[in-house]
Amino acid sequence: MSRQGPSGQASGLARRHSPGSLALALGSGGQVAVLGVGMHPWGKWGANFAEYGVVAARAALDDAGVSWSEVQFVAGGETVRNGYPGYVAGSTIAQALGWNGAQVSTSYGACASGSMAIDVARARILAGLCDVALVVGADTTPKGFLAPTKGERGDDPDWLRFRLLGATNPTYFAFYARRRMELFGATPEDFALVKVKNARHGLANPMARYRKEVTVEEVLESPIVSDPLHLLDICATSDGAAALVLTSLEFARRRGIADPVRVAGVAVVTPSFPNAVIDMPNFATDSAAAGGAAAAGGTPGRLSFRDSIARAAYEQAGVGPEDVDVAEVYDLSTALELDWYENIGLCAPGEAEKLLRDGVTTLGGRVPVNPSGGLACFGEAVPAQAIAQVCELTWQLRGSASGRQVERARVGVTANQGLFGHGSSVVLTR
Amino acid sequence: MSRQGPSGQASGLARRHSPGSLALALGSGGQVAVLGVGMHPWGKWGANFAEYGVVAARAALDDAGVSWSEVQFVAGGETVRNGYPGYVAGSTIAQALGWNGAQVSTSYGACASGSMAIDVARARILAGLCDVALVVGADTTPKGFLAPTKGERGDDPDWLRFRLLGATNPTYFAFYARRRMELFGATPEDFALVKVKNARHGLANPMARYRKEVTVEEVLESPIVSDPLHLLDICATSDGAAALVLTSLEFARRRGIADPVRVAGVAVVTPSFPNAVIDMPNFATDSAAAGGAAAAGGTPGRLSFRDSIARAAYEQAGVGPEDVDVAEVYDLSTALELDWYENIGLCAPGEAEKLLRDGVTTLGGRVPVNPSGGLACFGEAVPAQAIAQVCELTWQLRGSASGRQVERARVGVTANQGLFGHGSSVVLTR
Amino acid sequence: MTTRQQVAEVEGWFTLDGAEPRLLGLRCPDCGTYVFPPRAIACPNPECPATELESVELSRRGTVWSYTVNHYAPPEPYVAPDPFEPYAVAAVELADEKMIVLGQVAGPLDGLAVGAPVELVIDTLYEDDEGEHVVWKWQVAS
Amino acid sequence: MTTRQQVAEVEGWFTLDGAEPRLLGLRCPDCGTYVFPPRAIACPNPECPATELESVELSRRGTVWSYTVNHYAPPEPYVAPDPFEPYAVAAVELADEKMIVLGQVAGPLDGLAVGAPVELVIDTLYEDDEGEHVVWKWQVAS
Ligand SMILES: [Zn+2]
Ligand SMILES: [Zn+2]
Repeated sequence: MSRQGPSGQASGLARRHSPGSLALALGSGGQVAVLGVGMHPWGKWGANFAEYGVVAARAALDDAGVSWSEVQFVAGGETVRNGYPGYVAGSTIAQALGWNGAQVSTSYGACASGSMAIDVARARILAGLCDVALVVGADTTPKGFLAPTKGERGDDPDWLRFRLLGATNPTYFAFYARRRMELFGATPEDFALVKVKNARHGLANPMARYRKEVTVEEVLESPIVSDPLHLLDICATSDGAAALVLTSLEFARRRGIADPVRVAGVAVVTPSFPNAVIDMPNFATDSAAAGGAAAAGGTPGRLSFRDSIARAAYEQAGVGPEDVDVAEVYDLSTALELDWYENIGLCAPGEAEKLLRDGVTTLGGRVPVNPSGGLACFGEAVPAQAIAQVCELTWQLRGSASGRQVERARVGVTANQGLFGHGSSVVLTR
Repeated sequence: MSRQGPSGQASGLARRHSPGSLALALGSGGQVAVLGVGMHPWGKWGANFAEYGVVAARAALDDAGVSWSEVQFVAGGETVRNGYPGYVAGSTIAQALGWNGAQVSTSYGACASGSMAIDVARARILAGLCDVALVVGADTTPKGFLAPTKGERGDDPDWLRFRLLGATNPTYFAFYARRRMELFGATPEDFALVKVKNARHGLANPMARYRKEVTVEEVLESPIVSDPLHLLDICATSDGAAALVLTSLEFARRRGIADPVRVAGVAVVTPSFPNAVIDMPNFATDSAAAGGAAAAGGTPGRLSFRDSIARAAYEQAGVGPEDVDVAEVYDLSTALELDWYENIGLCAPGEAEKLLRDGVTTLGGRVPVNPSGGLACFGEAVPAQAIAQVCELTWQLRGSASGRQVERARVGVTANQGLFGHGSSVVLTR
Repeated sequence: MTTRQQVAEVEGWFTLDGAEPRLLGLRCPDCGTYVFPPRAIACPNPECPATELESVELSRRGTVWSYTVNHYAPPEPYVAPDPFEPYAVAAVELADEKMIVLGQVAGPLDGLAVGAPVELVIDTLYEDDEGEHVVWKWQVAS
Repeated sequence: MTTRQQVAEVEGWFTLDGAEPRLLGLRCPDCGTYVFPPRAIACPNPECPATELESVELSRRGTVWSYTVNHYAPPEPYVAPDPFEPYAVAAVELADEKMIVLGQVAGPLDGLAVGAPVELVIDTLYEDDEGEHVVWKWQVAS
């Protein structure tokens, strides 16, 4: 029988309003193989981003046993802080590897850029438009706070929030941390404990920038940046790169890999109106005045933006939070990791601190979170980070995460959120 | 029968080295419907790019008879010259339309950004991941030459070409024009004739910025910018926006549209090494020294980068240049339009001037080129322009291009090329 | 001490009325949705087709949803005093508008807590040769 | 007229040898591919695994593939003389390297044509307090 393309029964099920049925309709046909992963170590190396990208891409190709000339599609995650070259990550890295005539894309979704590139590559493979895609993100980051580009730009909300409010990124992280303290009785010690856990996780990770144990006292004694968050509660920015070789399951089979790690769901979703939680770089939330019952700050029973992100990826994959063995979430701040426990469904709202204190999310616990060491050990390299999360989960699902292996991991989930309404989550299965 | 996804027979055919078989394998399954198109008129309006984007998006939704809440995927073409908001065109325009929870992407490929967004949306529909996608590109452009962003950026080839060579974009256009004069006997009058033709084509286009006849004499009397190109040989930059509603063929059928205009091929391709023609913003071509027979400046028999672009889209669509009824190509300069005639296969190398002089590419001729008026009448709005080309061809294939209709047009092709190795071409059929 | 020229650091976002300053927002006449800052291209409610929103003054009083005190000087374009002094930023819920609006916190921080009532004031952001650049801030209500 | 300090406007792209200046490129020892400017991360030949390229001097002579004369001052970061003077840019084929390399054209433009032989010179790009900023240019061979 010939391929049906988007017509016929399957596409009718792929409606946004019934995403749950998508996984059922697609079955393993909705999956692609992660045939290879590779990274350039995170750090402050002072080189051009393309150099890191080439190292990561070659490592992923080697890992996959795929040659560069077999790659039919290059999906780059874009960085925006380093002049033109960053803007065109896909073609710049393709050129550095040597023009091979591949189709190309470059995606930008702030911190979700890497997941967006994965999403674009996955769709191309699932559409039958290619068999082998290289996904790559690389960054060279400046020192200090992430700041908007120079110039007087009164039209740009990201410029204005610095100018009018001094609302740095940690300002927003601190709002969320303070809410946890107020609503759920979280303490600065709880936040510090996230750092302690992740620092320990990252000790054995050769790709991590920081590999050193940290104590609760050290976190609490570090300078306060945005109250209640200390310097050691907040992630640094780093240079780094990560790459994946994604292929069709059939291609993997032809290469003798019958049981690859699979991308089973990718959500790069926007909020639903009214988005009632304040997000970077906004001055205000949406107004819920039109909604009758809805209240500012979120309404019980209505999914918040952050709650909707992993949910969308789970539904594509046909799994639920109860199936998750390991997670990589965006610990831009320690407190934010606790929010994510709830947002990705590992526990009910207000129970994250207990999960952490009970060791559930520590290596050896029921569902380890950030076994890589997380942003706490890496520092953020924007277009690479969401791809790096997938690298880590691939190693975990292969059972090759030496020194930080989660036992019998079969289902992993990543989560992050980028400026301007970019939620992202990837579900991997084996 | 359940959907097979990327496995099975089809994906085996979708190899880069045998792209011709793709169309055969996918049949109409490789096509998506252009259900709606819309634009904001080109001009210098002084507003924010998102405003133009919203106008174009709403026009496309109206044209499709689709409501914004039905849109499951938003694909934005990104602009990079206007601060952060441009970077995130997809989510910025989604937010301006009102958050609806859609998945989102933003693509950057310089002048190919719009086609890249189309490619991303098409793949998502073909993969069965969504039924309805909104593609949108919008720009607010500065006056004068396109210039690199400010600052000392010795790492950035696009900065360095201005600093070290004064190699503006028209410098490169002039190289190509001079080659035509030298190799094929083209004259400044030939180049002017392209402008005359396109100016006449655009007279009836309500979306065009310039709607005024121009004579050969006026072109030749306009100041020389980059010899042999005059001011009127070179396109301006404009504000503008264009949008498409792309859907699965099945969705179109359910809406009672059995015979929509279809996207049958989208190529966003990189060069193959060695890329022997000098491209913006490079200082040099690839070296062909490793290739033995290959020579600098291109080798007879070997497809040049620009020749490979439409070819890749034709192969996906299962059509050839002989099937083309109408084309929209990137006339960044008048002379470049002549290059495109050959690159997209309308004639052999060196025959473009004759095609033009004989009226073949004029409305009423065998294969009109740029019936919209082209960049000559629009001026370039980078992330919108490749989408605008598809809007025009959709109107042409529907038979609704009032005042500039190509008779019985069934197959149309677009072509353009962006900085950094982004070729793009879209084939539309009906 | 002479009174210096007050310069609104952003145009059209707030009134300079000394006693009862107000944030200026937009309101959709069709569905009642509010917008701040007053810059919508169309009604942000995706179910609402309205494109013309009306200017409105927002509530002067709200309650703190969350807050922080920043102990490091932000990068440009923030104009930081030298020597730098910590400053507070609050996210404030407006009951009628059902939205949260950020602002720096003016005056003493005593009583600043989640749930605390605050009110709008106009206060100095920084000073230069042009005058006293002012912006809206929240102040703990007495 | 005193001789002013010559400053290479970019580091490591050319030699300052007065009589026989050279462009500095890279060459792949495995496949013979050349690279200019000398900034490759790896060999640009996709079939070649080499990552270490060797520094080489490129041919001083080539033939014009195409050229133009620019009649308007480019935007920054080009440093245009005031009053502005038209300048030529040529794309030049190097036979041994089988590649095209751009450069401004030094000296009189008589004889500048597609196919004309040119040779490399070092010439003034602009002057300022730092000295005479120089760059490689092509000059019509006599
Ligand atoms: Zn409304
Ligand atoms: Zn080599």
